[in-house]
Amino acid sequence: MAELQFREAIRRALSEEMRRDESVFIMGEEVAEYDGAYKVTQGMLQEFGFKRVIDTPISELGFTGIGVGAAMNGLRPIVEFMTFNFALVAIDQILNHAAKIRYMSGGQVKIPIVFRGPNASAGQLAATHSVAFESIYAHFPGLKVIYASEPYEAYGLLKSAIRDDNPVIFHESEQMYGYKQEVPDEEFLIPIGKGVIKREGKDVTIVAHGKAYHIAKTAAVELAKEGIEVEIIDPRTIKPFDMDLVIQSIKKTNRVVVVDESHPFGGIAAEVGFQIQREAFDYLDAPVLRVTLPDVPAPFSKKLFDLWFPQPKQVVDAVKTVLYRN
Amino acid sequence: MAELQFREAIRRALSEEMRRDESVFIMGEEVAEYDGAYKVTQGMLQEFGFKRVIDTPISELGFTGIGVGAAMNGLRPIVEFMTFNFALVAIDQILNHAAKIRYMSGGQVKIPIVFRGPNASAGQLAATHSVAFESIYAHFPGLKVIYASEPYEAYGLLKSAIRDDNPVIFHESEQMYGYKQEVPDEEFLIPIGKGVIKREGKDVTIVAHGKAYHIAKTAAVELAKEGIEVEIIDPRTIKPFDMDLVIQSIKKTNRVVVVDESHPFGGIAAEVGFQIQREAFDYLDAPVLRVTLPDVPAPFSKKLFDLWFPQPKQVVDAVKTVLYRN
Amino acid sequence: MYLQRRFEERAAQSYQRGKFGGFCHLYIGQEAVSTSFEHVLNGDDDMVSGYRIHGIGLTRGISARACMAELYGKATGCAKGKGGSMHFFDAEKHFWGGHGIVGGQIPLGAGLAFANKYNGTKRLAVSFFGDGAVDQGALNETFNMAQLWKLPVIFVVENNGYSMGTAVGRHSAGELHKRADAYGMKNAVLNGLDLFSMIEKLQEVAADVRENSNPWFLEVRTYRYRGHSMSDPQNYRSKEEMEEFKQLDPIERLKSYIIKEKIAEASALEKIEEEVEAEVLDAVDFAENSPFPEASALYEDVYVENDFPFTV
Amino acid sequence: MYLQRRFEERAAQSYQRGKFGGFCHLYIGQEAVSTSFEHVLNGDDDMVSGYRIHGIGLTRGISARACMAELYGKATGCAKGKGGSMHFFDAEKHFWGGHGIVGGQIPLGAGLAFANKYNGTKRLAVSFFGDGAVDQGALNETFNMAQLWKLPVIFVVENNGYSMGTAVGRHSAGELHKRADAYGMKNAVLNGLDLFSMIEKLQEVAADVRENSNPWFLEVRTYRYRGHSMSDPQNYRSKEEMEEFKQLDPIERLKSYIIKEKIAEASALEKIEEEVEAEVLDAVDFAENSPFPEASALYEDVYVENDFPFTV
Ligand SMILES: Cc1ncc(C[n+]2csc(CCOP(=O)(O)OP(=O)(O)O)c2C)c(N)n1
Ligand SMILES: Cc1ncc(C[n+]2csc(CCOP(=O)(O)OP(=O)(O)O)c2C)c(N)n1
Ligand SMILES: [Mg+2]
Ligand SMILES: [Mg+2]
Repeated sequence: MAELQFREAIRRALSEEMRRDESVFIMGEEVAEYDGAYKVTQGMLQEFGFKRVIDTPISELGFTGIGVGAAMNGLRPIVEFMTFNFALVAIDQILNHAAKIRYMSGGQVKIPIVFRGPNASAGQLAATHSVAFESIYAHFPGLKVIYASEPYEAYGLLKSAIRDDNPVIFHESEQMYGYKQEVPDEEFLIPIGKGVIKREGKDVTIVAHGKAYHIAKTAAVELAKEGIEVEIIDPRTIKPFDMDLVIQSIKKTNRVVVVDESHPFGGIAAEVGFQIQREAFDYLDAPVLRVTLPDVPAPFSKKLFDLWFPQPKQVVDAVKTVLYRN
Repeated sequence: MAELQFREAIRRALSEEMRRDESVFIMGEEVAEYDGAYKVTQGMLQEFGFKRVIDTPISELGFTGIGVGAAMNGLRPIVEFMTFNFALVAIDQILNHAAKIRYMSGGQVKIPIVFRGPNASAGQLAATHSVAFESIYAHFPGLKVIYASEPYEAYGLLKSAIRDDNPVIFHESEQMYGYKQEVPDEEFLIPIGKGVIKREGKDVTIVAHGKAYHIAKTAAVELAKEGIEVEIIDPRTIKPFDMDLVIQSIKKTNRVVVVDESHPFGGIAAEVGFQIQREAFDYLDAPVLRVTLPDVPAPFSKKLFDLWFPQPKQVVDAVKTVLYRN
Repeated sequence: MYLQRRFEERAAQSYQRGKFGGFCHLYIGQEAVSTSFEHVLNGDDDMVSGYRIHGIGLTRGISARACMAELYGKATGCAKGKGGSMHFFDAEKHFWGGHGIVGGQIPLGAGLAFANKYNGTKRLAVSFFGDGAVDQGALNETFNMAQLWKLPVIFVVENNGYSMGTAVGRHSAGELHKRADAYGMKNAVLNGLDLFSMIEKLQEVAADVRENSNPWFLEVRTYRYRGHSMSDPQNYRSKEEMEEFKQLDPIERLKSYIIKEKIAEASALEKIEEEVEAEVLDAVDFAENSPFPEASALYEDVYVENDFPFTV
Repeated sequence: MYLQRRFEERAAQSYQRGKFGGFCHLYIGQEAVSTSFEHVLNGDDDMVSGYRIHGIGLTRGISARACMAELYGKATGCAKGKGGSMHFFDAEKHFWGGHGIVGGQIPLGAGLAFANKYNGTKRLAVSFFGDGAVDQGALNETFNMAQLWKLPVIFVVENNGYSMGTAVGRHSAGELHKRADAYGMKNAVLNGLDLFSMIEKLQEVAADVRENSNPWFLEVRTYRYRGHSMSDPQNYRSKEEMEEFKQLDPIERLKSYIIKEKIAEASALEKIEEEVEAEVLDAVDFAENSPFPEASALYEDVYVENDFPFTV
């Protein structure tokens, strides 16, 4: 069992799948000669050559569409966005083409493509570089959406994503690329659409994925000191979403806080919270609360940034509120 | 008091504001010589000339950005999208530029621009022409979002939008352009962010905007026949959202259904439903339910389309469910 | 060509009778373009186009029945009724749609070519689009990569003079084919109303692409006789212009040529016309009598799995 | 020019000492470009650029203090600390940012020009961007409209040879300035390392734009001596190439010219250098001692209103 950085876990998944299947290739800005803007693809050009590790111009709309066309015609492209903020110029090809062509053709084609790269805030990069997009992609039928929080899962889920015959959005985090975890040496896959209980507890359920999971974890440790036992569920996949697991937990705890690093309006927390109240209305002893970003673009200044990004303290407060201990 | 079609009410608002303020102009595909793809701008070229009614190439990203630049530099552009589906190629300029530049500059500029055009399904136009985008835009701080359901409001709100110093998304509906209503001859404005009770009732609250309002209305008439008195709230503005009005109503009815013609995941109904359970938890006698599109792209076939688009019958059923009368 | 023409004339009739809804963009006038490409290309070369797709779908070999049924939204349509007029599709025939977002098919076409090159096949890909699509940035992004990566793709602008109601000179600065020059991409202007000169040039182009794996951009000058869609009042062009172009009708032109050059007799052509008419009427019958999709089809073909847990 | 150079050298020091976070893209090597434009243009001409913005911000006349404070995220910064290194801004000086999305400023620049033309002023607009931005479709969409509508705008690509680690020939097919030819837009190639020839050509171009209201595309060949950002290992270029370009340093070049031509004495230049150094050190002091924004600033400047009811 080796300890792998998040970026190494992703690289291992990419490389293994490329070895396994000739039709898999990766394209994106600086993925080849530069070894990846965040060194995710380091060394891959050397192993796989320019045919399969492809530097693109800064033409996200164009290369995304080329990826979709190639996927229709038998390949399995992995398209890296330097960050998902830059995918906004390409989003027409994702939402109007990758996600819909299968349906519009009456099921005649598969579009096995993975769009991956860093998502959400990476610190003081200001407003245009800091948005969490998973709720946007999950809004559109035809896509699957994954945002893993730890290297182990990133590895297992990315392999599943590459083998999936649907278009899959795979979110990562710049700030987690250096995060380390033990990952088994033998190959394994994690099914898309299954969440996991990462901490057991009986008092309150917290639902948190991606970077927000780590906020929740810190909060849970804090709360445990005060005797509050939090159960943390990491859905891992945003679409499809493992609501059953969440509902089961709530039947036990009767209280829930959703932590989410996107803006509030129509974000993941809204959807999850809505479904919870509908499915577990009779089990809830308090309203579902959410901890999210404020409804404000990312500020640059360190001081404002720290106010902007969700802190464990806010989660602690929300948990106490649903326990009526405030 | 004249009876105006929806398109006429919009045209009247556009023309009045252009007469009032030289810095207002309109640009978009086919808005000038062709009189508008849906005849919204009919006759405006004649009155205002090519300087202020501007046909663009099919270059949404480019002309949206030109609009934003012009707005920074003192003009008040109205950018028409032939439909908001096509704004996906332009969305980077809306989300990363129009919505954020003011904040990133520390408040040095105003960006008084209106993006308007048909939104959501217009019948059998298939998957790429049928998406409701208001929840997507409302997710991003920096924008205001309006989706009027009737000519009277379209007129009053569009005038407010054009005078607003923030970027505003103004949604219309191809299918409502012919819908008629009496609109007072004297000028009036409707404030952005204020909902309205369109039908009073004591049993159940329905929240519905845009085209969904008309579905709710039909359902309410049905339900009245069975003695069920529905209160319909049309928020009119999606962002900011008039939650106070909704909560007040729920304090009376204790039950609520949200009707929304977007996809379910993270749509308007999710956000509104989430906030309702949080703000009115102790007043709810049943979970908040939603009636939305299914999580499926728009099919072309008439038969499938009718199954896909929300029907009054579904609203009737949902109302009965929250009344535990099913 | 005549099949395309009659198919659409009948389709327009059905549309006007309210037999089906949605958009209906007719290709009438542009038939020589689809025909010449089909004549020159192999059956396993890949094609993709925009929403004005009836003609190309038919020449690619989708049956008139499957095409008409698609217009009617029937389960027997070439996209099971899910796509409609804008989204004809036949993956087996290497015909990849039918796309409603202007310009979206330009990178898709390059992607088809990318796969062909990656797999070491000698198949070409062709992406058709209208003059309006030339102004979408997707075109330039794709041209640059196609040239950098030497993709075996032919980009074809069917310049029919108008983007909806906007004449080409009002929406595009400069001549369209010059957009390729910036990238050093080979390009040419073709007369899309003349089948024979089209075929001749295309043979040369296709051979070059197949041999040297480099992209081409062809500007094909053509004309559409009908409105942009069924609801277009066409105030933007003059009766005279229409009449002038009707003199150049590619089908009439071919017909007179055949007769003048004694390739076939008028009676033989009439026979073909009758056969085509019968085929089209049969297609209308077929479409009218075909069943609508089952209700369960609504949730099929969104994802590959049939048990995907949809959000409700 | 020297102010730009020293400002950035000091900023880099502060960055490495952890005084501020985020990105930090240095303009070092490209200073003659900003300087020449500022020299030729009027104070009320409008400018917009990308994220490599320090040099242009300083030449446009934002004080070193306000610039340095912005890097530090202080309330006294030229964007109140909300924008940081990529988003210098000064609306009063007609300087419209600092934009982080590659190519996004190209249509913005055309929009600035659109407003100037609409209002009947004789002001120009200039949009600067990097060679990497040339591959964004936004460029072509904007070029087409700028030419169709005869907008008084100068598009300037600062071709410094690389888009991050990708050499220009690997990301763009053909010569960059040729992208304008497709639209019949005037264009030229300039030597961005040579202040005087830049100024000469710019005077001609600016006069033409002001007089005839038509757009230009200028390809300015320049070089950046530092990495793309502070964390760039720069394996993509050779030491030799770097050394070669260092011989051409625009500042050194200007200095020797001044001395050789006896425009000023070495001692006079040294005095200027000392003043600049003092100005930069003062700016660092100012930035370090300035307050961070108030907490309430978080919610300010999102909307024009101060009582906007934010979603929670
Ligand atoms: C991105 C986008 N913008 C706008 C539209 C609406 N629209 C559909 S067809 C059309 C005109 C296209 O003209 P052209 O490319 O010349 O093709 P033609 O209709 O002549 O075949 C427009 C504006 C669209 N479908 N997609
Ligand atoms: C749309 C978009 N894609 C990708 C990026 C990430 N990115 C930032 S700078 C850059 C390289 C740009 O190079 P160039 O335009 O040559 O400017 P230079 O850095 O040389 O000044 C990239 C890829 C971005 N900011 N925006
Ligand atoms: Mg056309
Ligand atoms: Mg560069």
